[in-house]
Amino acid sequence: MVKLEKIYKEVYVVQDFALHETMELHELLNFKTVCMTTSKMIQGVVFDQELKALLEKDVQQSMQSVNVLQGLLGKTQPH
Amino acid sequence: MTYQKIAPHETFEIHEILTFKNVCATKASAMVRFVKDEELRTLLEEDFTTGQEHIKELQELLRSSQLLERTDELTH
Amino acid sequence: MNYEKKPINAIKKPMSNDYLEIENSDGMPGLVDSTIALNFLLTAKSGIRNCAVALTEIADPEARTEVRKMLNVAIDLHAEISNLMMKKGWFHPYQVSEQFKLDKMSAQAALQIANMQLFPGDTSRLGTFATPNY
Amino acid sequence: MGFIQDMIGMGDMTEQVIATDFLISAKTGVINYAMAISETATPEVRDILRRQLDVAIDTHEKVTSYMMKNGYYHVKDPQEQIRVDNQAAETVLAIPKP
Repeated sequence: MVKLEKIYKEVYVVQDFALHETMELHELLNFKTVCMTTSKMIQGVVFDQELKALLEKDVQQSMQSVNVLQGLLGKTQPH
Repeated sequence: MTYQKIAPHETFEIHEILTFKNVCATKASAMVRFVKDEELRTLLEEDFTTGQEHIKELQELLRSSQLLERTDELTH
Repeated sequence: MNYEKKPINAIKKPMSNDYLEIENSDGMPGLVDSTIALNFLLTAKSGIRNCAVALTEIADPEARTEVRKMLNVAIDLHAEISNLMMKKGWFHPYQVSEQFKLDKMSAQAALQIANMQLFPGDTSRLGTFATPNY
Repeated sequence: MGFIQDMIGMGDMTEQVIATDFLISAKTGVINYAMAISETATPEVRDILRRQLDVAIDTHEKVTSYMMKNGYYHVKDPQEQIRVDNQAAETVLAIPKP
């Protein structure tokens, strides 16, 4: 048991974040990535130009979010 | 576009939140009597006060629900 | 550009595969756009929920600030999409009966589209991409 | 009131139980608000809920840092967290059947 906890600590306790925080950030990153891709691709299908503009806005915002999340995740380096 | 009346589904959501807030405020007022720690006490009291304000706002919203009127029109 | 959401002509007759005929594609733009907008709205909803859930699990101040910003952006986006959908007549939160009618119609159209043979049997497109190793 | 009286007998645990309950409520509150906002269409409703969501997030933040400061909540030390959890569980298991 002690050994297991030791391994857990060595492997999973990352520099700045706890493991579950890193997992939440990954969850968000995946979500944003999929949203960004979908919003970009679907722009080729829509007819309404207002809707298209809104989709592009989402792409731009998602790009920012993805960059931020990548930056935050970059802080976490497993030993 | 301005609507004075809030939509049916919004009414349900606000009802949920109001119920939750009621329980929270009641619990906070009951619990705070057993807390010795000053900081936790302040936190709970703060939560209770803002909670009551929020409850008033939510009540106000519920009063403007569409569902209080033309119920017959909504079902079909 | 403002158009009503109405059924595509081609799918009034069940299993018609003449959807490429111009006269049959009447109503197509409204149906396509409203479906995409709905998908977009559902995504925005999940975005708000995902950010909120993440926020309750994160303690790191820097990450919290960023996720909180994302949450606010997500709420604004949701507001914009729902406003656009209400303006275009694709979303009727205040007239439930209207909304139900629309939902039923969309579901019917979607079912019929799902029944069509839209794509060729083989979609591997081998040879059309620079992927010699496949 | 019996339950509360029993809790008072638990000494230091009382504060921990109340704080933990507060944390869970704060968490649930944030998620509830987010759910409700994701269903709104009326601008006034959105504004009001959004302001209340901000307060809920602040409360959650305060309770989290309070709990971390007092050693009830260990984000970066799972070993210690497991120990605290076990201790709390033992206390609960020791409560006689009402």
